[in-house]
Amino acid sequence: METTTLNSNFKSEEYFINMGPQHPATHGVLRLLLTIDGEIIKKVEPDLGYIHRSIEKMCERDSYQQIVHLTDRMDYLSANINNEAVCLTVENALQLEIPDRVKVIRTIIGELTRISSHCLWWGVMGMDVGALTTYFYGFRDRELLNDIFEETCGARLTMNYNVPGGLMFDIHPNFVKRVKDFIAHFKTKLPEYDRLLTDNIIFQKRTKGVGILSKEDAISFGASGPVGRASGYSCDVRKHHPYSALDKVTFNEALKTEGDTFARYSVRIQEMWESLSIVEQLIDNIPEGEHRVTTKAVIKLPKGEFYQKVETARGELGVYIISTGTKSPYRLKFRSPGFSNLSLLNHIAVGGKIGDLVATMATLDLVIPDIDR
Amino acid sequence: MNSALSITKNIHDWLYEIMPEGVANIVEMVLIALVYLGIFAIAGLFLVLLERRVAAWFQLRIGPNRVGFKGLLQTMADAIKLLSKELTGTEKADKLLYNLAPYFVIISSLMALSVFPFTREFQAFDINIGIFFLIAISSIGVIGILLGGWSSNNKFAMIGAMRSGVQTISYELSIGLSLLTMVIITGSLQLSEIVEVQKSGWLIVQGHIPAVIAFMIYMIAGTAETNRAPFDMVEAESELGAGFHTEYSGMKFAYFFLAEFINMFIIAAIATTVFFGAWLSPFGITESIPVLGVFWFLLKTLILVFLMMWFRWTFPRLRVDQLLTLEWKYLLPINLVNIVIMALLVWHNLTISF
Amino acid sequence: MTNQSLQELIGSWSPNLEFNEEGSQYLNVSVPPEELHAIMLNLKQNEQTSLDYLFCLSGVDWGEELGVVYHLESTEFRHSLVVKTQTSDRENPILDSVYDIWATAEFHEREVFDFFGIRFSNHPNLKRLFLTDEWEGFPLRKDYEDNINMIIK
Amino acid sequence: MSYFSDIYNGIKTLLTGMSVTGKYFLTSRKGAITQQYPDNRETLKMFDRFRGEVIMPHDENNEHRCTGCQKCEIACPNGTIEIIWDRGIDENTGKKKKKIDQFVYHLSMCTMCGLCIDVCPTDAIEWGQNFENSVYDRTALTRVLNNPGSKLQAGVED
Repeated sequence: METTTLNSNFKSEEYFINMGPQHPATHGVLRLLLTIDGEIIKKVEPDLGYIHRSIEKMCERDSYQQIVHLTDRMDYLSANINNEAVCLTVENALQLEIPDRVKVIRTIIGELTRISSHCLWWGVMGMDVGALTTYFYGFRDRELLNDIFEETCGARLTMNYNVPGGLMFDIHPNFVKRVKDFIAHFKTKLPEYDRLLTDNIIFQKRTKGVGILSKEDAISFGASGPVGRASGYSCDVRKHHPYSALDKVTFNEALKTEGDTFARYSVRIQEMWESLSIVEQLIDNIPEGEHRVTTKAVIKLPKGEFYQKVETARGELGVYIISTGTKSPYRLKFRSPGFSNLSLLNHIAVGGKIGDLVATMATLDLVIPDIDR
Repeated sequence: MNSALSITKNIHDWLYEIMPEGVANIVEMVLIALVYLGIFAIAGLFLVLLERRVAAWFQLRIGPNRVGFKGLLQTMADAIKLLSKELTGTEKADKLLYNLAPYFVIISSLMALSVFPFTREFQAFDINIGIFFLIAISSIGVIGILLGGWSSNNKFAMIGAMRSGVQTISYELSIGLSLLTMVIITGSLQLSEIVEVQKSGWLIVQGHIPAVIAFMIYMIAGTAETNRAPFDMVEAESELGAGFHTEYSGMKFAYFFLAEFINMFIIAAIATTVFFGAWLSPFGITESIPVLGVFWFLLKTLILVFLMMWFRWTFPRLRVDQLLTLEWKYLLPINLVNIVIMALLVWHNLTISF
Repeated sequence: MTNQSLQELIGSWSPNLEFNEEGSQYLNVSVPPEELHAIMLNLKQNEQTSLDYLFCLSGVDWGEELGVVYHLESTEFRHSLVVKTQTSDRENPILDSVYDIWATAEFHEREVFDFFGIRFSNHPNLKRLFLTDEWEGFPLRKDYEDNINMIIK
Repeated sequence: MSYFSDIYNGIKTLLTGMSVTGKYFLTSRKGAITQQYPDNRETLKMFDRFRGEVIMPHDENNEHRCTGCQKCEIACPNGTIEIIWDRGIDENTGKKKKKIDQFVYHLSMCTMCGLCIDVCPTDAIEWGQNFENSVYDRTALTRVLNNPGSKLQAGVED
C-alpha cells in the first residue's frame, strides 16, 4: 500500500499506524492498518497472509488420512476438534458406523481441548488488558491438560489423535484418573479466575459496553462460537447439529445478550463450566469396545459433496469436501471461525480507543493460523 | 548542609585544610553527588531485581536465579549488556532532543533523592521547602518522556508520550494536594522538621482518617506518576509495544528503565517520610542507635515499594479516559474535601499525638 | 421447511433454477450468474425462507467453469440450502457480490478473488487479502502452476 | 450515594484480586510451576507415547523388523521417509527377495503425525522419546534408521 494514496483520503487530523505483524496484542502475525484520530479508532483494516500455508491446496493432493494432520496446524489450540471435523466428514461420506467408545472419547477430548483453549485465552485476555499474572495462572491449568493429552496422544499441541474410522490408539490407562484429578483441581481454580479478573472493577470498566455487536450483525457477519453467543445468537453447533456423543449429554448453551466485550468474556468462562460438566457426565461412562474401525488403506470417498460442522473453541468450523471419487478431495474448503469473526472487527472497534481495540480483539480470540490456513 | 557522620566530617575537615574554602565546597558537592549516583545506580539495579523476583513469586515462577548467588548479579549482567549494546535510533529523529531525553529523566529522578532524610544526620540537602522541591523536581521527568516520545519520530512513541503528558499533569495535582494535607499538620515543608513532628506519632496516626485517605490517594497518584501498572498507559505493551521508549536502545533505554525504578523508590520514600515517620523506629525501640534509622527508612520504603509491585502484578490496566475520570472525578474532589477536613481537625486539635 | 417445500417455493421465483439433492446432505440449487443477486436477496428477505446465515462461501474450480458455492442456513427455522453459481469465463470471471446481503461475504469474497480470480461486482474493497498485491495467478485454480513451491506427488 | 458505594465496591474488588495474588506469593516456594530444564534432565522423563522422533529398534543380533514394504513412505504426508531397497538372495530359500538397504528419515521434515507408525504392518518403526533434536548442521537431521550391517529378523514376514 502506498502512503500517497492513503494520505489523500485522510482528514487533516487523522493518521495511520501499523499494528502488527509483530505486535504483542495481535497474538501472531496479523497486521492491522489502523486509521486513528488521536486515540479514537476510525477504521481497522486487517491485512492477512503472513502465515498462509495454503492448506486447502495441499489437501487436494493428500490422502484423507494425511489431511487430518494438516488441520492440527490451523487452529492449533483446538487441534483435536479440527481433527474430529475432518474424520467425521470422511466417516459420514463413507457411512461408517463408529463405535460408541470412540464417540465418547472424542467428545471428552474435544471438551478438554476447549477448556485448554479457553484457559490460554483467559490468560492472554488478562495480559491484553494489562494484568500480566493471569497469563501464568491460565497456563498452569492448561499445562495439566497438555500432560493428559501428551500421555494419551503423544503430543501436546498437534495431536493428530483422530483418524478416519476412530482413534489412532486407545486411551492411556491413566487417562480417566488424570481427567478426574483435573476436574477436581480446576473446579477450585475457576472461581479464582473470577476473583482475580472478572470481578475486578478496572477490568469491568475496561470491558463493559465496549465493542458492542448486535444480534442481527452477529448473524450477518457469520459470527459463531462465543462471539455470536454473547450477542444472544444461539449458534452452538453442539446444540443444533450434535455430533459424536454430544447428543447424549445435557448442557446449557452459554448465552448472553449484551454483545459487548464483557459478555464475550463471561460466555467463555461459563463455557468452561459447561465443558467441565460434559466431561464429568461422560468420564465415568466410557463404553467398552473397539477404538477403531478398520478402513481401507486408500480411502476413496464416493462422488459428491460433504459438509460437516463442529464447534471448536473459537466457533463453527466447517469442512466442505467435494469428491470426485478419487483418493484426494477435488476441493476442500475449511470454513474457519476466526476468519468470519475477524471480519467484524472493523464493525465493532470503530469509535473505541486503542485500548478498547486490544480488549475487543482479545475476546474475539483470534488464532492467526486458523484465519490464514 | 552536609552530613556530619564522623567519616564525612573527617573528609570535610581534610578538604578544607588542603584547599581554599570555595574550591573545597565544590569538591565536596561533587563527591557527594558521586556517592549518591553510585549508591542509587546500584540500588536501582537491585530494585529491578527485586521487582523481577517478586513478579516471579506472584506468578508461580522462580525468577532470575542463575547469575551470581541466587541470581543477585542478574541485573548487573543486564546493565553491562545494555552498556555494551549499540545505540540505534530512527533516521528522521530529532537528534538533539532524542539524545537529551534520557538525561532529563534520569537526572530529575536522581536530584529528588538528595533531600531525603535517610537518618537523622544522613541527608545531603535539607532545604526548607523540601516537599515543594520534591514535587517540582519529580514533575520534570515527564519533559524527558515527552521529548523522547516526540523526537524519536515514531507514532507509537508519540502516543505513549502524549498519554504520559496527560497522565502526569493530572496526577501531579493529587500528589501535591495529598501531601499538602499532611503539611497542614506539620506546619512545615522542611523534611527534617516533618520528621521532628512525627516523634510524637507518625503522621498517618496523628491525622487518622483524613491521613489514611490522603495516603491512599497518594499511593494511587504516586503509582500513576511513575507510569507503572495499572497506570502504565505510557508503555502499555499490549497496546503500544513499548510506548515512548520504543526507539531507544542500549544505555539510553537503560536510563529510562532505571529512572522508572528510582522514581518508584522516590514515591515510596516520600510516603515514608511524610506518612510513616521516615527513619523513626516504631515506638522508638532503637532510638539510641541513630545509624539504624537508615534501616528503618529503607524497610518502610521497601514495604511501600512492594505494595506498588503488588498492584502492578495484580491489576489490569486502565484505559486512558478512565485514567482521567479517576483523577478528575474521584481523586481530586475527595482530596479537596479531605484537605478541609484535615484543616478542621488541626484547628480543633483533634489530631492524635502521644 | 423441508427440502421439498423449499424447492417448490424457490422454484416459483425463477424458471432458470436447477435443483439437485444427490450426493449432498443439503438441497442444492444452481443459479445463473445474472439472477444471483436477486435470488439471494429473496432468500434472505422472504419470510418463509429467511436464510440469514451465510456460513460458508467457497470458490470452486470446476475444471471448465469457475464457481462459487454458498452455504446458507436459517437461524429461525434451521433449514439449510446450498446455492451454486458458475461462470465459464476463465479469463475475466465476474459474479455479483452478496456482501450487502450478508456482511461476512465481504471477506469471503476477497478470499475467493485472491485464490480463484473471480471478480465480484459492487464489492467495496476487492483486493488481494492473503497474497501480496504483485502475486501473479490464482493459486487454488486447477491450472495454476508453480514449479518452485508446489510439490506434486 | 452511588458515588461512594462505587468507590467502596471498587476498592473491595481490587483487594479481592490482591488477596488471590498475595496467596500465591506466600506459597510461591512450593507452588512454582517452572521446570528448570537442563538441570532436571536426569529426572525428566517423557510419556511412553511421546512423539519425539521415529526410531527403528534393533535386537541384540542387530536385526530389525522392516521388510521394506514402503507403506510408511506412501503414508507420509511430507516425504519424510525414503526407503532405498534392493533385491537380495534369501539365504534359506534361495529366492530373490526385497530388502532394505537404507531407511532414510528426514527429521527436519517430520511433522510427528504418526501415520507411518500407524500403517507399519510389522511394527518395525516406533516413537523414540528423545526430544533434544537441535543440531548445528541440518544435514545431521537426516538419519539412516537401520544400523549398518543389520538384517531382517527371521519370521517377520510370515
